Amino acid sequence: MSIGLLSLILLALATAGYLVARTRAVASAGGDARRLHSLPAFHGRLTAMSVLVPAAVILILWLIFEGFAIRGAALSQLKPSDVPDGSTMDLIMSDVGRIADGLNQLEARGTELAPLLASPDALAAALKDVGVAQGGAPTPDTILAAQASREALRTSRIGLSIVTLAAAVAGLVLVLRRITPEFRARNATEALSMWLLIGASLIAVGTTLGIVLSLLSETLHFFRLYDFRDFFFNLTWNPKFTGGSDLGIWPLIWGTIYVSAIALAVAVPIGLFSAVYLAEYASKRTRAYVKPLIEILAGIPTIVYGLFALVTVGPLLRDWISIPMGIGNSSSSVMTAGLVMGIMVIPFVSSLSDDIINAVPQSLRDGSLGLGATPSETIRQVVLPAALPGIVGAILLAASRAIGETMIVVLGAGAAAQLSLNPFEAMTTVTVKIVSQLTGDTEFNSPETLVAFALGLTLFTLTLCLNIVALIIVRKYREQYE
Amino acid sequence: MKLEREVAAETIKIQARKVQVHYGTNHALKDVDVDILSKNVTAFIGPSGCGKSTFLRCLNRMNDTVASAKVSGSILLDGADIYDPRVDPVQLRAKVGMVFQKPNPFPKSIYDNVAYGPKIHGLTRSKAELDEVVESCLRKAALWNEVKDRLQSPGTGLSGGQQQRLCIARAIATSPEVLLMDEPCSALDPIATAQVEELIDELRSQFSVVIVTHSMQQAARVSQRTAFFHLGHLVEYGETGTIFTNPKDPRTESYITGRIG
Amino acid sequence: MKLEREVAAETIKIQARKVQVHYGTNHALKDVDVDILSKNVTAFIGPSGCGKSTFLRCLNRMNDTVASAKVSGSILLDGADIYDPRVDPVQLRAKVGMVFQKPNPFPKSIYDNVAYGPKIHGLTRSKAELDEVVESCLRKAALWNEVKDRLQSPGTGLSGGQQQRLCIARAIATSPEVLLMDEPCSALDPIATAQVEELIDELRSQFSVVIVTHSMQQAARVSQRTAFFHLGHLVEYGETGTIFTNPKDPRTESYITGRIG
Amino acid sequence: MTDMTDHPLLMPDARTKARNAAERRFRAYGLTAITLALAALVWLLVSIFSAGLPAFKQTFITFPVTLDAATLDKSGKLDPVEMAKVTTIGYGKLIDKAFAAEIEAKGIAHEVKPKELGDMISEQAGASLRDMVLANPALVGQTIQFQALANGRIDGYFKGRVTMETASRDKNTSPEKLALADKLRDAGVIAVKLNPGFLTMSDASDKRPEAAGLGVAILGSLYMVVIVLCLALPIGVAASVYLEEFAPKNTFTDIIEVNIANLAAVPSIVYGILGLAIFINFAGLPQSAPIVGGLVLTLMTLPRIIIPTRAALKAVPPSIRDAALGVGASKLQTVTHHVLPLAAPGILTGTIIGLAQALGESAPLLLIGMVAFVKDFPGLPPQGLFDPAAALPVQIYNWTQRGDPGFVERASGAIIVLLVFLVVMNAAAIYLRRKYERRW
Amino acid sequence: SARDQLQIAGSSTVLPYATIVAEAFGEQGSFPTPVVEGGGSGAGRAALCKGVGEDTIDIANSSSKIKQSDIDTCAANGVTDIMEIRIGYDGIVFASDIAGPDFALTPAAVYSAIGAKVAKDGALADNAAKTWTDVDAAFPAQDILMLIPGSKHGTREVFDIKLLEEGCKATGAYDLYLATAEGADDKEKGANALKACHTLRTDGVQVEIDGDYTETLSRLDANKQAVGVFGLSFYENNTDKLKVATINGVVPSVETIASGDYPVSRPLFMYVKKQHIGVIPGLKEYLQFFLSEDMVGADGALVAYGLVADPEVEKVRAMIDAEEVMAPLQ
Ligand SMILES: Nc1ncnc2c1ncn2[C@@H]1O[C@H](COP(=O)(O)OP(=O)(O)OP(=O)(O)O)[C@@H](O)[C@H]1O
Ligand SMILES: Nc1ncnc2c1ncn2[C@@H]1O[C@H](COP(=O)(O)OP(=O)(O)OP(=O)(O)O)[C@@H](O)[C@H]1O
Ligand SMILES: [Mg+2]
Ligand SMILES: [Mg+2]
Repeated sequence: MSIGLLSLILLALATAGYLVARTRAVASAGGDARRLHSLPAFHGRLTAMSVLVPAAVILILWLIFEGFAIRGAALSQLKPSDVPDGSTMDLIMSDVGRIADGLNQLEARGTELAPLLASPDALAAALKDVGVAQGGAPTPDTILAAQASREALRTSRIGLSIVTLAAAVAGLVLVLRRITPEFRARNATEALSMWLLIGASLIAVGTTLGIVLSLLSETLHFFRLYDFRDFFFNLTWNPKFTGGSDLGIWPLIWGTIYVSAIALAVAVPIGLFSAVYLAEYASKRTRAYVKPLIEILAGIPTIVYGLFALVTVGPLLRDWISIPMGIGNSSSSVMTAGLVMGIMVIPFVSSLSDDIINAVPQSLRDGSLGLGATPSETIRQVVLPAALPGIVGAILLAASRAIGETMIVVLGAGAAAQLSLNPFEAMTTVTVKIVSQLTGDTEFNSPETLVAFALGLTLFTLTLCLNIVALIIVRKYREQYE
Repeated sequence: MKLEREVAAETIKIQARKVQVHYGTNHALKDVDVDILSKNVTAFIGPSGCGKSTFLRCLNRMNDTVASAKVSGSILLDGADIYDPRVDPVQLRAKVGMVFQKPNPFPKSIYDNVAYGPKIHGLTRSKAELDEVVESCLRKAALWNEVKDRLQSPGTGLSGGQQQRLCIARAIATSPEVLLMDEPCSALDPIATAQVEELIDELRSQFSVVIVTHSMQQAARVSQRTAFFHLGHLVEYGETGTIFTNPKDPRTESYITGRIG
Repeated sequence: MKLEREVAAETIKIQARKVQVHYGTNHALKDVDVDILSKNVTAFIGPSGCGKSTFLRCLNRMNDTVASAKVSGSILLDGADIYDPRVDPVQLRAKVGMVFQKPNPFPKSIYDNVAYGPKIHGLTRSKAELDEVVESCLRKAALWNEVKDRLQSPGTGLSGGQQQRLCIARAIATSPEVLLMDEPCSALDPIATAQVEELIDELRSQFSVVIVTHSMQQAARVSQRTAFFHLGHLVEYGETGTIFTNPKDPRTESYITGRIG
Repeated sequence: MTDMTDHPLLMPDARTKARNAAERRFRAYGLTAITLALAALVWLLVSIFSAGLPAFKQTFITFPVTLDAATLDKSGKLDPVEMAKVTTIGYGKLIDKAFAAEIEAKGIAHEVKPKELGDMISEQAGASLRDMVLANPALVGQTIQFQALANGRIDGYFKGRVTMETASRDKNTSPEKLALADKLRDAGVIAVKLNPGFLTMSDASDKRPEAAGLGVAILGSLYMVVIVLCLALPIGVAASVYLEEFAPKNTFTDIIEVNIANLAAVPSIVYGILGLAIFINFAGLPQSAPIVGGLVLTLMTLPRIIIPTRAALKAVPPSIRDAALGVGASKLQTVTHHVLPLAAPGILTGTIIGLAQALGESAPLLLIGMVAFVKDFPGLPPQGLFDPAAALPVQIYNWTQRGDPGFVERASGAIIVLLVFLVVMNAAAIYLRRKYERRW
Repeated sequence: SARDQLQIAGSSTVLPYATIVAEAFGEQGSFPTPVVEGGGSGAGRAALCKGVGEDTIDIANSSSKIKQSDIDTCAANGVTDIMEIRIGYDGIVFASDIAGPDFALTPAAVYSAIGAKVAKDGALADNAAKTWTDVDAAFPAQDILMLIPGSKHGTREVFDIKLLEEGCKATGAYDLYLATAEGADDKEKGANALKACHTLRTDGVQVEIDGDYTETLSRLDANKQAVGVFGLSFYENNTDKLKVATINGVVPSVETIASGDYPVSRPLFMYVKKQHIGVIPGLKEYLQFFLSEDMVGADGALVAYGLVADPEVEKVRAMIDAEEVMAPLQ
């Protein structure tokens, strides 16, 4: 049974379960739903969930782990002597996988398999025909292994169908049988829902794990090629095409901090004041229009900002500020990129803060205004502290966006990695270098490319520290209202 | 009502004329005329929902914050129309303080709650002076003994009655000329109520106090004048003694004797 | 207290033993033992901040929502410990309804406020039945006449006293077995108060009612038993008549006669 | 009342004056902030629209083409397989010939070399005509009025991008051709018209900017955004609800909280690395497919929805939860019936901003093969989710890198499309947010 | 089911040519249009070497020759048969704003403008040239500002070798570097001296461009006095904005590059997974089409677009027909 069909059957079972359970629940109470502990809908939902959730969990876990079993089955057919020089068991196994795949396709086409299985050459040709590439030519052993893996897969799928359907039916029957007026269907539904909610939260944890793991192995690879002391303590970033590069991270970190700081210095005041104005002063109508308008700023592709920085803001700053003041003549500068990035992240601060400010109960404002405070005093001393967690969250999001931005930095700040205090000089950021090192023309296994992973991991750690600090600050200053 | 007008000539603190309030289509206050005298306690009584709080909130323009509320008519404070566009509601509210019906302490420490007013109005010059003000206000509001050991814990963690007294302390800390108190003793036990009533009497020596109450006894005890509201109308206004012993309007009489609500 | 125990043998609805509550370091309730009888109105009195609300919130585990609150001791409802981990607080709260000290209507329409409980508990079968429940509850809470034309306007746009009655209506709409009312009449005028007291009396025929009040008169009027709290202790508990006429503890006497607060 | 000017209420003391001045300043800051933000927006929009609007118009050349049976259907049997053997080059020659004939027929004098006349027509013309004929073999032998795209330089000439002077230095066109184009326009052969192809055609190579369209990219973006919306919003809200309302407050949940905030700070390209590792290398999903793009963007968007949602949940006053719990609602009911509706504005804002970023992001797509030249349209879902497709930001990114200046205009046009797409997509969210907004 | 369109990834320099071919290839009607990705030569080769099978790409475009490390990765993943196809050359040109003065550059001038140290009175001195006149009196009196490719670009390698090293030698700086170079033997010293020649000034007279040529063009727009590095085809599409500089007196064009007169160019490659030929439909046909007369002939589409065709194209065609695998690197 294919996975799709299986899913359809499960869905149908769940729907049926829902309907049956509802009626059964009402019937069990003698037609008077009021006698039920839980509403009929809860009985229905519980049944549907008991059909779906365990079955889905089994299905997913099965699909993840079945690969290992199939691999084992195939491996058992292979001998060490099957691995030619210069190849590895892994390579042979991927060939086996492809042969099995090709055989399935051939079978689906109605090709007679027996003669192919007997003759590796015929099989090779037939596989090409269905578009299955091979690392090496099939051998009798690999064919055997492929057959074994197909067999294992077939058995596994039959097992899967049986087990999931059994689980689904068991769930259905178990719940249906327990339906009585006293049955706490709501509690059970909620307990199950809770697991779904927990599952949703775990996705975030899983993502982190995934990120760390996918960065870690290449980072270690990088540190095998490049001394970590140079990476962390060298103060120059100067990769060369032909190798022998200086890959000190500090200029990049400095650039990241500098650009983000300028961006926040632009976005936080503008965003916060906009939010305050919109939430506290503006009329409902104004707010209804202005808020979405400002949000467009977050949706404009960054390339537009980049060009805006490069073509408009950069020369403007150069001609009106940096050259007259004698502090540089570069049109790309941290200042340019920071300013423009600041504009881009305004809505992060303004819209999110606006919502939170708006959620502060009116009675608090009344309390303050009633004491003769001006609206601005009320906002600064009562409303903003009460909205602090949300505002800090908004600022963190803005900072995150700034740290992650590439296009604006590339076009606005230039590509020069340097440690300088002068905001009118070109600099660059970690993220920009991650992208450019990852997409350049040098070979992948060189420190120049792999450094991207180390940069990613370092940045990850740094932002983690930043977030911990932010959490501590929020905890310390939060004012919990009733 | 003729009587007061004459007497009041020099001591009228607030003069309200033809005050009307609409909440959207709900006509909550209809043509209310009241004179509130200085150095006097005025009690507003009337069944729940009759418009007492609404009128109170008109007196320091707190209704400005309710989007749906429309206020018309004139209210003069010391002869100046408080709805005049030139009037700064902030300054008005500094002069006309308010204790709300639902206690609404700030989510700050107890100390900061009381110190808030003096700070924004710059009433104290030093930390020590501020400490003093906070203590004396909390004492006056009969809360000091209960909270003196936890001044730094949040005001929202107090019991209902404690919050109410905190709000009273917060309001008197700014020394307003007129203090509007919306059911300030509703959550207080008799002893605390007596203390607050004492405070009100004390305040009267310098300021005007307007108090909304559901307790006739309280109105009779603390106020010199009483206004009776009913369904948005000011039915009767006069000397407290007269209102309670010799009401002119039959509705007043029925209310006082507990027949309409 | 010996006396009740004997009588109560078969009709004790709630039995609290050695209940202690800490808010962080603040020891708010100390060793409280109370038996609440079914088909009875029990009044909690005591000075503000003595722990009445705290104890009330223990009875339906609303203190679970206060992160800093730690409750110990045992509370039995119909003989079952409500703090038992197997107990579903939701079901408990459906049985033990609550009217909070500060009125907290949902920011929804008046109708939805009252209909919410019946809806989630599946108490009605049709819209018409629900309408009926809403109307009867609002009538019982003495609010129907004031809001019947604006059932769809938000409950938060009501006056303080109206909100309080709305919360009463909301609480009785789920027909709880025990109703906890924290100062339900604090914002009500005498007439409305009388109506609510009437309601309480009516409820008593089937349910238990626990009421917190600052008004000795009210306690005396509506309750059969009265508990006096002071500084976190349950000082005295007994027949209302006895408590008010012949208190055993000197503190109770001072409180009733208005000497301590 | 007659003399009110010296009334204490109207004569604020120095401190009040100062406070009021502070108040006015504060308000002014607010207004200034909004004005600045809006000014930046207007500036950006004006520059986008002025550069991008021309992309929605295109220069077309219309002339009769005789679909010669001898060249197009040598077998004479209208056999589609046989007919398909005639390549676009064959059709191109036919078109060139017909164009030259038309000029002659109209009696227009010009100085363009006969061999170069065909350069005025887009190379796309042959492909279009071929598609037309293969779709409708009955056309063979007839003479049809054919509307061909003009070459990008001619198009640029009518849009002011190319001038006689630049043409003289340009080896891809010549002033003579532009002069001829002028005459052809006067003769009604060449006209600038609205170009629906910009929205419906797929990308084209550097040689034919005039034929490049956004069809594949719009479809790809649509698929991805739908996936993101269907996954990120429910998962994000579920996770926030769990963490904010149910999870015990302990070190572990603190770690999760910090962790989610930190995920938002992970550069988007790192999500590409992650997507490559789990969705393509581990799960075996295909390269360049919207399903992978959608999943990667979902992971990227999740923290951007969770953070605002948690903040919004935190902002709902506890008294409302108490009220619901007090009437016997379960925690989950309390949350779904009361807390979520009140937190809805914040959640929707998070969604709006999260989707805006997801829609505009191209870096993570770089690593999963979506920053690509994709000519063929993906199929309908669900199968189409696995077909190669591009995305709007990717298309913009690609076009801004092309050498031919014609692509600059198209990139700006694509940005307009992206913005419109975004506004349309968020309109519902904005509407709902307004509806749920309330003060309490 | 098997993949039916080709998947190609790699160098962004090759990308425009590859898309032109892919588009035309698709229009022939026999095969679907291949999916062509950019992403850089390194990433393209890494993707090629990920393994064999329909979930891996078929062709990696590359603007530099494959490295041994890539070949090793490939082998480790079972990609043992790789074909190397040289499709032609990319000319690298210097151009400045159309309204500005003409530049007749030489490697020596470029080095003297942006090299970190220059030979001065027989010793190495910090480069202090501010304007082009400081470099050579014949140049315009204009501030020096060169927009050069970032260090991850294949173009940079060519720039380093063909201009900086040559210029370094021509100005005598190389000899001075060599004299002080460290190293065990002459060879190592020489290598170190050459590396030293790659060192550039950091006072803002040169700006590395991490993006693409459009970025360089925009930067030129913002800084009218700058001289930028472009690909020949990009320049030819933007002759209305750009003025090209000669090198050693030679004007860059398809012809001068093909003949070798113009010194700065680099070969472009396709690396093909031979194991996919005959498996993924159209792979070989695509290769043949790429190098057909229609494409790389004198009037071919690619040449018209600015690709410099390989003079030895016949050899390459024969190699494709024979499906010849590349020889090990020296
Ligand atoms: N959430 C809280 N956090 C900390 N302390 C609290 C909290 N709620 C109440 N308390 C404290 O516990 C004690 C008892 O409070 P409780 O609310 O039970 O008093 P009460 O008897 O209801 O008083 P009132 O009549 O004023 O409502 C008080 O000292 C109060 O300050
Ligand atoms: N914000 C509001 N929006 C709409 N209607 C309101 C609002 N506030 C009060 N009302 C209505 O206005 C009328 C008067 O309300 P008000 O609060 O002044 O009554 P009150 O006399 O203070 O009553 P209580 O003693 O119950 O506090 C009532 O009918 C009430 O429902
Ligand atoms: Mg009121
Ligand atoms: Mg209380």
